[in-house]
Amino acid sequence: MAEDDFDQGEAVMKVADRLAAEALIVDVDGFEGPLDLLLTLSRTQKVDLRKISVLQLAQQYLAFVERAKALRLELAADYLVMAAWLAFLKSRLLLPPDPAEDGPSGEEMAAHLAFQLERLQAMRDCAARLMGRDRLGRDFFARGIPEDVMRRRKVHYSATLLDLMQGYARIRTRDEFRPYVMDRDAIFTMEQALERMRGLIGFAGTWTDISSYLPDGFTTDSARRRSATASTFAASLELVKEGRVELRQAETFAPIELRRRDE
Amino acid sequence: MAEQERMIEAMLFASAAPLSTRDMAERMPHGCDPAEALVHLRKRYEGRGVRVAKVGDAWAMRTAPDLGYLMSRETVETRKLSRAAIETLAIIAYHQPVTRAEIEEIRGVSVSRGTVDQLLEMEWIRFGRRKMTPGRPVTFVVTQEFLDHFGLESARDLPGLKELRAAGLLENRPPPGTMPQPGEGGDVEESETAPGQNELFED
Amino acid sequence: MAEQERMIEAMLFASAAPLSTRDMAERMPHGCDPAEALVHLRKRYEGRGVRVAKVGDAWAMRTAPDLGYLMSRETVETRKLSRAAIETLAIIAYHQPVTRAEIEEIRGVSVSRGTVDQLLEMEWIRFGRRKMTPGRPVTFVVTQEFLDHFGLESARDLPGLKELRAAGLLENRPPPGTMPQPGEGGDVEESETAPGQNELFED
Repeated sequence: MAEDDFDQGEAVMKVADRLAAEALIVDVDGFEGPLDLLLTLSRTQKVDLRKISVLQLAQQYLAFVERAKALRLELAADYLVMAAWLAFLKSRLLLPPDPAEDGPSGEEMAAHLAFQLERLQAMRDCAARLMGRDRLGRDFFARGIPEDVMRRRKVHYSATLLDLMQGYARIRTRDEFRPYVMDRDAIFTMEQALERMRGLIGFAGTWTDISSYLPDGFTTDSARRRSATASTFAASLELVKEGRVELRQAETFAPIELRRRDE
Repeated sequence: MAEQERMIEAMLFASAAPLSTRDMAERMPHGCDPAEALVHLRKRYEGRGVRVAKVGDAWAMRTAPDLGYLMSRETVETRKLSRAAIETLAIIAYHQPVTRAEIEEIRGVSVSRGTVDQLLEMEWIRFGRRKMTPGRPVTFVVTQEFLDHFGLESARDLPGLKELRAAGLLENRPPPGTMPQPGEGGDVEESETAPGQNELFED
Repeated sequence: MAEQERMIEAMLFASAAPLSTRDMAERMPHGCDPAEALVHLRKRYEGRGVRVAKVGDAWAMRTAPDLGYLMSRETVETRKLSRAAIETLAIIAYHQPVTRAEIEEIRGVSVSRGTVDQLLEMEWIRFGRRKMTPGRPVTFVVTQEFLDHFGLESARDLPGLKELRAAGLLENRPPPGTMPQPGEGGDVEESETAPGQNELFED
């Protein structure tokens, strides 16, 4: 591992970031997101992460992305988001600060990126140290014959938090699904409304309140009335669009009225 | 010899079955003498809370017989809580203080007296304040024992619906074919169910 | 005191899981002081093949790690953890209590729900107190099982914790301006679930 890094570092020193990018590209699926890729790229600088050149790193990353594009490799969107941000950071670092412009300076942004990389690296090191510790069941052991055998039978009921949450999820999801499966009778779809109205508008020679077009059985229950009102109104608009009827409303919240349009 | 004594001490402690001196010798580095180490180890544990006991022609560590009374509380049989009890408990935890009628409404089935009694006996739930509604029904709330058992600091730390989903606990999907199709009025349904659900999850 | 030392020796020996001083006191005759007896017992087992280990606020007998090679037959296969799971675990241990969003910020990628689920199932992490920030997100903390597994007395004894804190690497520094956040560009890991379905389950 260390040797690989060394070789990779050497190559970059000799040739260019572009080649390094090419070497990495082979492994593009092996990266756990843009920060991981940046961390790998940063190793080629061979300096303490606190002294890293973020500008150089940004250039390496952008070269990587360019190279991936040239090879027509599909990069996940978050890699491209990071590329855009790094391009922005690069311009901030290179150009003299514009006093009129708000927001953090390029140095602040670079410092935060360096902090993130250092923190991620620290967590990786910690994870490795943790997994390398003496572990129960591998390096040290618990009692092989625990003596908590049942002599006096006292029943103790147990449940884990997972059981509890799954139980709750079970009840909640049952409710969630009920509407999809069972409450369809409370729904009057726009297709149904349109079909119903097409049959009825022939008789609408005078202005008629569209609420009178609600189907039987959909006027008393509030959920059903709401659904039928919405679909009937939507269907009326559709009919206006088709040039078959006219709509009018005297004022806000007044009844909406409909009349057949004679060609 | 001190090192060999350590070895057999560790093996006898961790082994799931009694070990013969031959078993021990097989595991130990070549040239060790478990029989002799055993003599030392037995001596060391004389009069202690644990002793090295002979079981057939093998050896095992056992608690001293005079301390058996200390083990009596560990002789418990652990059983899984029934599904009804878990669901009832979950509803109390998430909706407390909650009346029996409310639990039944949420579960969609009646709650047996035994279930509530069991949870009360386990001291995971207790009676809360009476509700100021007709009949002044009693309510149920969860106890400190409940929080301790489930490793929670307060009932407010129970994960919500969104987090249950994120943890992969809401896997149920409606059976295929019952999913609303685009343009079939699916949007209407969704917006109608949403407020009611949120309500239940208000902190 | 010698008698009390025998008692806790027997209890700790008999139990595979760690026992708190409270657990022990409950089983001992009235007026006993397991905490003091523990000090003696711990000393007695220093350098032996078995030792008295502190696990969070509980105690357990465990074999000495240098003798692990004798116990190959007792070895339990732990489920192989993915790199993502190991890193997530380390972040929870060192930054606890930590929210999912904070884990994602540190790793720079979204955390798949399978990863958290796996760690919950292994009982190495649990839900902690909710954060007092908008949305009151749940947090994750490590468990006693975690400490037991990795032979830690407490989460404060995690290797390198002090150095990390001194270096400011455990601080939660808000990014200046608009840093790209994980998941912004469509997360790869979570994409197994059809987007249409997710939508339907949104609160």
